[in-house]
Amino acid sequence: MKGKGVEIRIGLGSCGIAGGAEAVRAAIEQEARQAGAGAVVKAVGCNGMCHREPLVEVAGSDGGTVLYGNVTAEAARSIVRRHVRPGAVQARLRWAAERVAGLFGNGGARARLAGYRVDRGSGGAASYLGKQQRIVLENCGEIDPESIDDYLAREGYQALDKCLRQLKPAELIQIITDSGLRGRGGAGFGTGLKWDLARRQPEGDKYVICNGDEGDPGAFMDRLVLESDPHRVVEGLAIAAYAIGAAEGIFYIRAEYPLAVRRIREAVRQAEERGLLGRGIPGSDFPLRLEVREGAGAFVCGEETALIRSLEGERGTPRLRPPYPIQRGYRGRPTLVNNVETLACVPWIVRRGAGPFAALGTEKSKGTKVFALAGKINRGGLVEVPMGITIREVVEDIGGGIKDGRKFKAVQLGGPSGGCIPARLAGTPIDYEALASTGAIMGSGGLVVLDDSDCMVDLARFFLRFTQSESCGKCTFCRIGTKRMLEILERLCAGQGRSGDLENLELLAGHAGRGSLCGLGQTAPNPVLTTLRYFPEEYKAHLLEKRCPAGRCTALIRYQVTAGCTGCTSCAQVCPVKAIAYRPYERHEIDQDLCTRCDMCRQACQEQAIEVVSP
Amino acid sequence: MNQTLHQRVRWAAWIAAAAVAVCVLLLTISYAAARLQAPRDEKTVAELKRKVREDASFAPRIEAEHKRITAALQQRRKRDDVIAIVLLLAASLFVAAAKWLAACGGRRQLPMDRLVQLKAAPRQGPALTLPAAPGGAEEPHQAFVERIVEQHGRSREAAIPILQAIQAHYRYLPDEALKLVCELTEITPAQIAGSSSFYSQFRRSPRGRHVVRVCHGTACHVAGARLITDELRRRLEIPGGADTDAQRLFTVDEVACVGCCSLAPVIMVDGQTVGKLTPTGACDALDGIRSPSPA
Amino acid sequence: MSDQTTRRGALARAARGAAALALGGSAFYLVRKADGQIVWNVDSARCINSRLGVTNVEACNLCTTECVVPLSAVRAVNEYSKCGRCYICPAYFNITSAVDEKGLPSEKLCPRDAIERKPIGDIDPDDPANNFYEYIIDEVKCDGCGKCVMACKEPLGLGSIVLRVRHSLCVDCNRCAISTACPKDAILQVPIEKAFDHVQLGSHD
Amino acid sequence: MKSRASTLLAAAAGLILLFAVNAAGQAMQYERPVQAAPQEEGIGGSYKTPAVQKPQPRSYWLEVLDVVLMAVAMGISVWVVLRRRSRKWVLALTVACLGYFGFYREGCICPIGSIQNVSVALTDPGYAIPIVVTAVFFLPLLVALFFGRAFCGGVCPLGALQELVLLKPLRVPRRLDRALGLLRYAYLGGAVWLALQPFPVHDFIICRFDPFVGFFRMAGFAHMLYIGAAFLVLGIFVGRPYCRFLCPYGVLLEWVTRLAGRGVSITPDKELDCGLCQESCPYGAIEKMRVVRPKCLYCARCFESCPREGPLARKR
Repeated sequence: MKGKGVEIRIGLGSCGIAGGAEAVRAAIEQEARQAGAGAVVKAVGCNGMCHREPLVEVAGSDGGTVLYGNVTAEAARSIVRRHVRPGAVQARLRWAAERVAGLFGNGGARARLAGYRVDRGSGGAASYLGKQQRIVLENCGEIDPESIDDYLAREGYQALDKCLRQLKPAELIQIITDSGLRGRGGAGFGTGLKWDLARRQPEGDKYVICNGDEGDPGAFMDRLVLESDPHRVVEGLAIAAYAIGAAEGIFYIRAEYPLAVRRIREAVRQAEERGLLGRGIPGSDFPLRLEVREGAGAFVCGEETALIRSLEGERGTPRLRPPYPIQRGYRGRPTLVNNVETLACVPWIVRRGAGPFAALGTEKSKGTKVFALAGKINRGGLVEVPMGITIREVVEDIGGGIKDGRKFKAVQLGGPSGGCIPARLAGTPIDYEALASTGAIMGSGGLVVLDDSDCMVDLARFFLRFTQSESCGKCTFCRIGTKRMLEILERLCAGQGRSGDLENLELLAGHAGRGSLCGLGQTAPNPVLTTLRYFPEEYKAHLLEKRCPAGRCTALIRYQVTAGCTGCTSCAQVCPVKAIAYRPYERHEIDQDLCTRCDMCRQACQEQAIEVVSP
Repeated sequence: MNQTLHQRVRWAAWIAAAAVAVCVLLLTISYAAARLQAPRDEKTVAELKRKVREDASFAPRIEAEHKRITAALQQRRKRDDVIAIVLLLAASLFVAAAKWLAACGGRRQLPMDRLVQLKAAPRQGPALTLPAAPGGAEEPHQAFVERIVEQHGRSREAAIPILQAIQAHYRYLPDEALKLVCELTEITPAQIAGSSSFYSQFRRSPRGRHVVRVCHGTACHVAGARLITDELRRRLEIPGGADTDAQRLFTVDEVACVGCCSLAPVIMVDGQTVGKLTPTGACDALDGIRSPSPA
Repeated sequence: MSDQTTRRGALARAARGAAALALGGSAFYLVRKADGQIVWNVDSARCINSRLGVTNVEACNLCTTECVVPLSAVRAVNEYSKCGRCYICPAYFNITSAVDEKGLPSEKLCPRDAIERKPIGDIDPDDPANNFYEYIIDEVKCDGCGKCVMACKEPLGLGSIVLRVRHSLCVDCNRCAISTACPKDAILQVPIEKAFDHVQLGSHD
Repeated sequence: MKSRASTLLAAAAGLILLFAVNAAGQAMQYERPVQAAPQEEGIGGSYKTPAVQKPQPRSYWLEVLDVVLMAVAMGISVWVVLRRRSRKWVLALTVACLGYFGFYREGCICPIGSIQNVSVALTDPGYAIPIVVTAVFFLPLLVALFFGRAFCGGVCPLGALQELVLLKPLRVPRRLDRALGLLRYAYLGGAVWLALQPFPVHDFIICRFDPFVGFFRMAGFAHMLYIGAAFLVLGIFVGRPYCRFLCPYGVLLEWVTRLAGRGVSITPDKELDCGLCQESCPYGAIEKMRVVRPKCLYCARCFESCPREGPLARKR
């Protein structure tokens, strides 16, 4: 639709910027300036469709919106030309002239927009969005994260207002408990219960902390919410503070998310400016001061007690519980720690009441969960699905199946504390208890899809290497247990497995799990246990036959040229270590000791004549 | 047998080449001779004509002379034709032999580097254009640390924000600055040593001008982050233990998830993120920086 | 694909059609006014050797020197029906040379000695002037130097000898070297029929 | 070939001689004995006027046959390159055409030379050219309009000669290649302009400076033969120097080929960007793995160099 008051929204989350959104923004602004009045260019967050980054959405004055994906600078210009009627006459003439020239010239000058358009009603986009239920992500990609007015226009801060004016803290906590909201950080502890306990603590300084550490590799939902809809989290934290009677709130966000830190700081500043926070909120005696602190890069600080020690400037080592942070936390005072996503659900629940939230999900796991769909999936990105949806639906329908048509092997859920659920169990519904039964955990929501080219032993080693390096070293079993397990796995992947390794592995995993103080140590063995449990044959192949069936452990595989080689020398050209002698029209050979198995030749070979062979 | 055939053909080629040269030489000589001969003939004919005028007895002499000249021309014409035919045959024999030699010597050995350069494999990673990274401002430690302490407070809790500020400023934690912090605040050296070694963000040794963070999140690991890290380290010749190259230009860090999993595998260079890379693509992306194009 | 490509395809086809029309049209125009076979021909009315009114000038031998074919493709041709069969042929004898005892000029004109003097019928020794002789040009020896043509024309002779391009020798170059060199533009391409008729010697310049 | 100067000298010497002779010997005063040529009856006896030799030129139908053969040869060239994609067939066609159109027919009239005839005929109503020449000029253009420069693929004798001589092709840098390419436009413009001039200036310079026709005729001006030899020696290392940098007809073919629908394409089915064909093309007609059809001279070397059609592929 072409119209006067057209608004062009550009997805400028950090993944959008990585995908080249800055160049798109520059192109659109240049074209819009040329067109004169009539076009508002707005930077917005990301709506979760990462596989179509960078995203540009055009909202016409009549409310209809058109979404474009994988937008290049060139396509951006055509989008402006298509949707904006230029005010200035000469701009209109020039555009018309260029369009005609486009016909005769290479025709491609004005990229044909059909290829870029994302039709939400049909095809991939429909199935991607169809099963989603957007509560936490409802504003993501719609509003300008750095303007509080956009948020206010979408019922922003009405929940906080409703609490301050109508709800007593007890009533508020009752609503949260009735909604069945559970912690989205991974443990799944009842939020209502937690708030209630915190409220009952004796008077005096109380603190609320928003845990934005999100150390899980493969999870980026907190980043997206913080970058795209920061005010929602601020409102959630304020409500939590009001619920338990705290006067100070802290945002603890990872240093690896610089854009999120900036956006939250900006949101807090704007909220204070508007008098929604700070000294005393008009009509109530509820002073609240919010502060933003950056994490310093430690996965263990995702755990409450470690986080609190980190805020106190100490090494992030968790401590014994009880006493729980709710009783004695930051500066020895009761502290409520909630995950970003949990807090993001609160405003929606308070505004709409407990009923609609409780209606979603299963009887034990209520509401929706945001998943970061990544790995070997066609349509990766951020999806918010009601609890109870099965893993297969998420992978096949929403995710669009496995990339390059390979075979679906497993799903890694919950990051280093989670586990690998094989394809045959993809029917398990997503809720806390069902996932626990498979040996994995819900975790923060990282869902990495694996195909037949991924080796489970290598994956277990990867997670062990991660938890081992992130272990704070306090508990012996976690410090030494993960070390020994890692050594065994390193040996297996190097093909020097000794007999008894698998049994030791299982033994150590059990002890480490039971002998650790915090979540990291207790869940570190999960990846090993689940892969052992569901893929024993791969472990045996690595131990006994020194073979890697998936062809991923570099020590056990060999790259080999098959008879299909026509001598086109493409592989010799791309090999970074010159391991392939350059002999045009003859069958090529790969020098095994030079080869670093970097897979460049296999990708370059258009005759599919290079295969990965495990001896 | 093939060898002798090969030898014989090579030999034939040389003979043909020699024949061509000789024929060309002969033709040139015959042409030059004709050019020299023509004026002389003309002079003798003219001279004879004058003599004939005096006495008729010269008439047969003139006729003989004409016959001789015409015969010479005809004879030269025939000889040149023969030489031309021989030249043509020799040339075609030479060409055929040369082509046969080239063909059977296997297809032309194509120089590979020219092929690679000619194809100039499309730059896989976008060329990063980065502002020259601050080389660590040399502002005196004292003033800077005081300003930081003023800003963040002196309590033990301010430890991490202070360290983060120092790290942002110097890009690593110089020992002198840390000593100053201990003197000015309640933070004990033990706490600083403990915290600075615990958190992965802090570094005690100076870093290269550009920091390359290779994301080792689950999605990136599965997409081949390990291969990219190895290739970067190999291309930048970074020794086993260290993480910065000899010229202190690049530091290659392995970090947990950067949060762009759908662009896996991802590297972040000084805050600019590049996704969907291959091992060579990652190195190409750095080339833009190492030898910045003059543009 | 989208309409853009099909439209560009249509444009390309239209351009091709237009080009075909242009080529076809100009070809048709040329064919309509086309000649039959044309060959190179010496226009004896222009060639100074055979043109009337040009006397006592050295014969122009460019036809000999310029022709690409060795020994040139131009020859002197004697139109017998026009030949006077004179006893003393100005083209055969060099009439300016000394007269020998039999009253015939001692020197022959043709540098190549390509003309053969053959008596016709029985010769009456005592009235030599009335005998008829035939002059036959040996085309192998003759190289078209034009001396006999210059000598045989009016007023000395009847102009029966003219220079002609011998098509068996002529390679029919698209650009005849002689025609460019000829000062009088006497070498032109004419339809094959006109190549052999004996142009009445009249000077038209 | 005597240079012009020597003839003038001879003429001057002749004049002086003439006067001298008159003075010395006593030449006879000659006046024409008969006023009209005696006919057979006048001569009497059984004298018959001998017939004047009229050697006929090469018969017209042979020339028509040449045109037909050229059309057939171009058809073969299209079929061999676009359909069979075989270098060997192209080589065979090249040798055959060189033999027939070059050495047997000694080159004339070739499409390149016919540019001048056609341009004169088009502009000068009085000047007419035979249908054969029109056909020779327009046929290759018509074929190019649909299939590209099939004529250059071995049918043209000049191209064929240089094609066979090429042994070690070197790569001409793109900018130089493009700059030299502009020479053709100057040559074409100059040739047409000179062809259209009136008599004294008029000249067909394309035919005059045709470097290779001397070899076909095994005769010609010495300087042109040496220039031709130089071109051939250059042609051993630089692919078809005359065709790429001087041939005026190439300009017309190039512009017509731009409109062509079909033509040489090197990635028949799956994309294979190994670059061997780009490296094998001696005329720089392949850029970024795609054929630049206006510059492609239909020599099928790229098909021969493609691993997909190489020995290993056939074994598969």
